[in-house]
Amino acid sequence: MIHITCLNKFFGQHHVLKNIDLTIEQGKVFVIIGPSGSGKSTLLRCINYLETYSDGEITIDGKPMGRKLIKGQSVEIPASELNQARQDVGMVFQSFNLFPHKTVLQNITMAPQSLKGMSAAEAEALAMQLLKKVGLEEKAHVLPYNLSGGQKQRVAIARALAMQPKVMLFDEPTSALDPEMVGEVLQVMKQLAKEGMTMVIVTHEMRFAKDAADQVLVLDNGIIIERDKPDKIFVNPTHPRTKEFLSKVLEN
Amino acid sequence: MIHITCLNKFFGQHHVLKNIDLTIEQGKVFVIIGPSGSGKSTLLRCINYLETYSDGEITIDGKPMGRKLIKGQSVEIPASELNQARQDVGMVFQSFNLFPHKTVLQNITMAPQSLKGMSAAEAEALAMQLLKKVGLEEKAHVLPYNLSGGQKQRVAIARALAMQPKVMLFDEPTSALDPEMVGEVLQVMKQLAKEGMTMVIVTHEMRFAKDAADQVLVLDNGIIIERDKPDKIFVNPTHPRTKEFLSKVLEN
Amino acid sequence: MAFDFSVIFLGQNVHFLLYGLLSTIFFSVSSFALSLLIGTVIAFGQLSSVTIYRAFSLAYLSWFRATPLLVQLFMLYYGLPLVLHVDTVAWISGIIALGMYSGSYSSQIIRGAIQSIDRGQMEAGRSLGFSYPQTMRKIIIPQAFLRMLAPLTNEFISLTKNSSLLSTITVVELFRQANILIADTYRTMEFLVAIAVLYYLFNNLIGYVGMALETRFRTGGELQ
Amino acid sequence: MAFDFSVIFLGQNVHFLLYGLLSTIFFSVSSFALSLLIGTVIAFGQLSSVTIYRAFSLAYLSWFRATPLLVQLFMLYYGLPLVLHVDTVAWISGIIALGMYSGSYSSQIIRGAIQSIDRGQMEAGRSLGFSYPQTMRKIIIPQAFLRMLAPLTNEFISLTKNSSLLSTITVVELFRQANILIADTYRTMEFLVAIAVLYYLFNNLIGYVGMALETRFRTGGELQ
Amino acid sequence: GCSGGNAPTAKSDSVLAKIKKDQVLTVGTDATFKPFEYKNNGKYEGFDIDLIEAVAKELGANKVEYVDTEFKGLIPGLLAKKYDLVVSAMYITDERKQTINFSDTYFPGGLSIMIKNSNTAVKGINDLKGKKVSVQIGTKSAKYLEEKYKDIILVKVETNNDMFMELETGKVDAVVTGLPAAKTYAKAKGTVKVLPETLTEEFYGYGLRKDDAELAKAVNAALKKVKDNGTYDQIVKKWFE
Ligand SMILES: Nc1ncnc2c1ncn2[C@@H]1O[C@H](COP(=O)(O)OP(=O)(O)OP(=O)(O)O)[C@@H](O)[C@H]1O
Ligand SMILES: Nc1ncnc2c1ncn2[C@@H]1O[C@H](COP(=O)(O)OP(=O)(O)OP(=O)(O)O)[C@@H](O)[C@H]1O
Ligand SMILES: NC(=O)CC[C@H](N)C(=O)O
Ligand SMILES: [Mg+2]
Ligand SMILES: [Mg+2]
Repeated sequence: MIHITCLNKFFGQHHVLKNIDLTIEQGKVFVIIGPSGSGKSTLLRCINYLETYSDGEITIDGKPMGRKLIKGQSVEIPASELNQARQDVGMVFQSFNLFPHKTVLQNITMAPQSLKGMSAAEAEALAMQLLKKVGLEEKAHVLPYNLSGGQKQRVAIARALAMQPKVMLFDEPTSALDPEMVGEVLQVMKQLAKEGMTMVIVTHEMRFAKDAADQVLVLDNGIIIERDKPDKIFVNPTHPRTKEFLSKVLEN
Repeated sequence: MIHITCLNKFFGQHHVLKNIDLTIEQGKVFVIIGPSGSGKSTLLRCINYLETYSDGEITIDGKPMGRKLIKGQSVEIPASELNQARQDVGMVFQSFNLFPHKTVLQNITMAPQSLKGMSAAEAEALAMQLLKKVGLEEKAHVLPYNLSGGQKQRVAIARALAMQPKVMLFDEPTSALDPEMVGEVLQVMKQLAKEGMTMVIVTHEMRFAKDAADQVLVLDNGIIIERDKPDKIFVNPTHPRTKEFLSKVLEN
Repeated sequence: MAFDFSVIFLGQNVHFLLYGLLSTIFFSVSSFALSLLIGTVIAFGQLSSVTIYRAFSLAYLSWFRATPLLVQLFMLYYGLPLVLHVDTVAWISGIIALGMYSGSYSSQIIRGAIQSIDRGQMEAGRSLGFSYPQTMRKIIIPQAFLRMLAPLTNEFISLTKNSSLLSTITVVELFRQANILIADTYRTMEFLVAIAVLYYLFNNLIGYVGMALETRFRTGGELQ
Repeated sequence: MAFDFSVIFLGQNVHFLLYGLLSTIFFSVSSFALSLLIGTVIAFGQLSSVTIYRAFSLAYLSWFRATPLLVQLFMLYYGLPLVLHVDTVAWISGIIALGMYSGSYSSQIIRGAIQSIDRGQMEAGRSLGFSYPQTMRKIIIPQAFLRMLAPLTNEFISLTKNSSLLSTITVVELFRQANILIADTYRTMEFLVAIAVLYYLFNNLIGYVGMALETRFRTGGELQ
Repeated sequence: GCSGGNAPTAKSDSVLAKIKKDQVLTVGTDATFKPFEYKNNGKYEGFDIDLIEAVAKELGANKVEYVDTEFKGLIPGLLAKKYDLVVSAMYITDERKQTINFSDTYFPGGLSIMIKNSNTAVKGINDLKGKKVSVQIGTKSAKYLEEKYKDIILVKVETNNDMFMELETGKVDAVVTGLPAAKTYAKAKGTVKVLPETLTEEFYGYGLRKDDAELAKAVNAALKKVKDNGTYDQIVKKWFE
C-alpha cells in the first residue's frame, strides 16, 4: 500500500529522517511512537508531501506522492498529479487547522463539493452523517471559534473523512479529544480499517497503541529502531532505546 | 484558599455555570472532570476572571478575584487590584498561547521582569532553571514556532511558574504533552504542591486524576455533581451521571 | 473677515458641484475596481516562484507606488501622444492611470494580509487535495480579506481624493468644479468647505461599508 | 516633439531640485512621525470603552480621513488667522496638517492589525498579571506591528507625495521646484521625469526598509 | 457681501506704517507665469517683479520679500495677512472685487489665439468654430468664449502650462490666453505662433485687503509716480518689446 524508499529529510543541516525504508500494508492500523523530536510528525507529513524532501520516494497504491525514483534519481511529480494523489490521503493535525471563516458544516463539505463534484445536498448529507459519528450534529452551523478544543479536533477528523480517503494520517489525533469521545472515534477508525482503510497514527497514548494497532513502529532520532505487533513491542522490546522510552512513558 | 460563592455564568441565554459554591483548600491538587461542554474550562477561567461573570464572588487567600459581594450585591473590583491579584494565579492553556514574537527564554522572563521587578540576570537564571525542569534548556533561544506541540506546552508551564504564583490553573495541561515528559511535569507539580501551591486542573486523563489528585470534582451541565477523594469517585461514585461518564471514559 | 456660505447656493452652483461629485464617484469606483484587480495580480507576482513574474511585479510596484500620480498621468495622457503618436482619451486615461497607481498600493495590502495567515491553513487545504490556487482562493484569501479591509478602505478613500488630479488632464470632477467656482468668485474657503462636505459624505459612506464588512467577516477568534 | 533632458543639468537646476527633495524628505519624515503618534491615539480611542474618547476618535477619523488634505491645509493655515486671529507659520502648519491627515489613515491600519491578533494572546498576557495597556504594549502591538508594516509603508510613501500640497501654503518642496523650473523653461516632461526619479529613489528606500522590517519581524508561523 | 471683520482702521494704518518702519514690502506671488513672474536660477524675475520693486521704493521700502505659492493660495493668503499685497498678473474682475480690493490697473492685457506653426487654416477667431480650444479655468478667456462663441469646444485646464501641453500634444487646435504669456511661450518654443488679432482687453492690478484702504491709496500714488518718472516705460520696454 504505502512504500517508502530511501527517504531522507533535512532541516537545514539537521538530518531528521535517515534513509527510511518502510512498507505499510493495506487495511492495517500503524502506530508510530518514539521520543519527542524523533521525527514522527515529519515522517507522517512526508507521506503526503506536506513536508518536502529532496531524496527518496513514497508511493501509495503504486502512485507516487511527491517524488518518484527514476533510475535512482528522485524527481518531483507535477503539481496536478500531487493534488490528485492527496485526495486519497486524509490528514488530521495536532493543531486542528479548521477553517475559521467557515461553519463546521462548510468545513466538511468544501472539499468533497469542490474536488469530488458532489452536489451540495449530497455533501451535506455526508457531512451530517460524519458529524453524527463524532457527536457534533448540533454544532453544524457554528463557527469553529465557538468550539472547545476537543470539539475542534472531532470536526477536523470528520473533515478528513469526508474525502473518503484510502489512507488516513493522524498526528496525535486523540491528544486533544475528551475521553468520552475517544471510544467512539476509535470505533469509527476501526470501522474504517475494516472497509479497507490504511491508517498511520502518531500518538503518545500507549493504551490506544496497545489496543488498536496492528503494527507499532518505534522511531528514534530519525531511524526506525523497531517494528512489530504491539504485544511484542510493549511486552518484549528488543532495542534498548525502546525499553528506556517505554519505561519512562509507562511509569505514570 | 479559593472560595467560590454563588457563581453564575451565562453566555447570552446559555446558563453555563449554575450557582457554584466551592471551597478549595491550600496546598491541594484539585482535578475537575466531566463531559465535554459541562463548563470545566469556563469555571477555571472564572477563577482568574478571564471569563467575566455577572453574579457571585471568588476570593483567593481572602483577596477578591474580579468581583466581590457587598451586602449580597456582586460588584467588580478595580482593574489594578485585579492585575495584582492575577500575579498570584498562574494559568496554562489548552492552546499554549505562547508569545510567537519572543524567544522561549523571553516568554518566561517577561512577566517576572516587568511585574516583579526582577533583574534580567535573575529572571534568566530562574527561566533556565524552569526550562531545565521541563527538559527544554537547549531551546531557550528559539522562537515558539520551531517547537513541537509538546514542547510549546512545556514552555507555557514554565512561563506560568516563573511568576511564582500561589495557585496554578491548568486547562488540560498534559493533553498535548508527550508521555516521556508527563512524569517529569507531574513531578514538578507535586513538588509545587509540597511548597504550598494550590492547583486546579481540568483534565481528561483519568489515570493522572487517580494518581495525583487530592480531590476530584465532577462537573455536569454547569453543576458540581460530586466532589471527593479520587479513590471514592473512581471506585464508588454516587451520582449516576458520574458512573455513566466514567464507564464511557474508562472503557478504552 | 467673515464667510458667506450663501454663495454656494447661488445660481447653478449646487447643481454644478453635484455633477462634479457624481463624476468623482464614477472615477473612484471604476479605478478602485481596476486597482483591486491589478493589486491581486501584483501581490501574487511578488509571492510567485516564477522569476519573471516576480521581477515584473517588483518593477511595477517600485515605479507605480513610488512616483507621483501626476507624473504618471502626464506620461500616459500627454507622453504617449508625444512619443508614440497615439491618441489618448482623457477620462479613459484617467481611470487607467488611477487604477494602475492605486493598484500598486492595493498589492501591498493584499500581499501583507495573505502572508499573515497561519501556515497551518495552507497545509490543511493542500492535504485535502486542493491545489495551491484553490487553497488561496477558497481558504487563504477569504481569511486575509478581513485583514485587508481596514487598509483597503483607506486606499479607496484616498483614491477618491487622488482622483482630483484628473482635472490636470481636463477631466471634470468635484475638485475641478470647486476650482472653477473659486476662480470665478474668489470664495475660496466657502467652496472648499462645500466640497469638503461632499467628500465627507461619500467617503464616510465608504468608511461605514468597510467597517460593516469587518464586523461581518469576523470569525470570533480575533482580539475584538 | 523631442525631449532634451540636458536642461535638467543647466545652471542651478539640479541644486534647486535637490533642495526641494531634502525639503520633501524633511516634511514627510516629520509628519509621518506625527502620523504614527496620532494614529495610535485614535486607534486606541476607537477600541476604548470610554464613550467620549471613542466618540472623539470616530469624529476625528470621519473628518480627517474623508475630506481633502488641501481643505484641511487651508483651514489650518489660512482659516485660523481669519477666524481666530492667531498667526500661523507655514512649515509648522504643514507638518501638523500632514500629520493629522495621515494620522487618520494610520489609525485604521493600526486598529485593523491589532484587532486581527488572536485573542488567546490577550488572555495569556492578562493571566500573567499584565494590565490591559501592558499587554497591548508588550504582547499585542509587537505582533500587530508585523501586520501593519505593509500598509504603513504604503502610507508613508503616499505621504511623501501628499506633501507636495504644502506648496499651496507657501512651503518649498520638490514638486513646487519642478513647477517653477517648468514655468521658466517650458520643459514639462523633462522636469516631471526628473522629480519622478527623485521620488522614486526616496520612496523605494522607504519600501525597502519596510520590506526588510517585515522579514525581520516574521515569527515563522505566517504563510510565507 | 463679505464685509464682516470690520477690522479697526488702526490696523490698516499699521500695515503702511510697518512697511515704512521695516522698509520691507511683503508680496504674494505665483512665480510660474512668464513673463510676469517666474524664477530663474532661484531669483525672481519678470515684469511684475521689476515694477513692484519700483513701486516699493516709492512706498518707502527698499526691499521686497516674496512669498511664493500656488495661484489658488494667493487670495486666502492675502486675507490671512500672510503678505501685504498680491502681485501675480491678476485680472481685475467684479467677482474678485467682492472679496478683495484692487489697485489701479498697471497693465492692460488682452486675449489672443495661439496655434501650431503648421496650422495655416486658422486665421482668426471665426475659424475656430467646431474646433477644440484650450482655456484656463476661471479666466476671462473661458467666460468670454463660453458666452460669445458657443460653437467652439472648450477644453478647460488648470494652469497655463497645461494649456500649452494640450496644444503641443495635438489635443486641441488652439489656445486662448493672455497675449504676453502666449508671446513669451511662442518665442521660447518656436513651435507655435500667436495670431495678431486680440479678442478683448483685460486689466492687471495688485490685490489688496479691503481693510487696507490706506495702503491702496499709497500704492496707487506710488504707481502714478513710477509711471510719471519714466521708470514704468523702461520696464514695459524691457519685457514686452
Ligand atoms: N520547520 C522546521 N524547521 C526546523 N526544524 C524542524 C522543523 N520542524 C521540525 N523540526 C525539527 O525536526 C525534529 C523532528 O521534529 P518532529 O516534529 O518530527 O518531532 P516529533 O517526533 O513529532 O516530536 P513531538 O512528539 O514533540 O511532536 C525536531 O528536532 C524538530 O525540532
Ligand atoms: N465564548 C463562548 N461563547 C458562547 N458559548 C461558549 C463560549 N465558550 C464556551 N461556550 C459554551 O459553554 C459551554 C461550556 O464550555 P466549556 O468550554 O467550559 O466546556 P468544557 O467542559 O471545558 O468542554 P471541553 O471538555 O470540550 O473542553 C459549552 O456549551 C460551550 O459551547
Ligand atoms: N498667474 C496666473 O496664472 C495668472 C492668471 C490670470 N491672469 C488671472 O488673473 O486669473
Ligand atoms: Mg510531532
Ligand atoms: Mg475545555
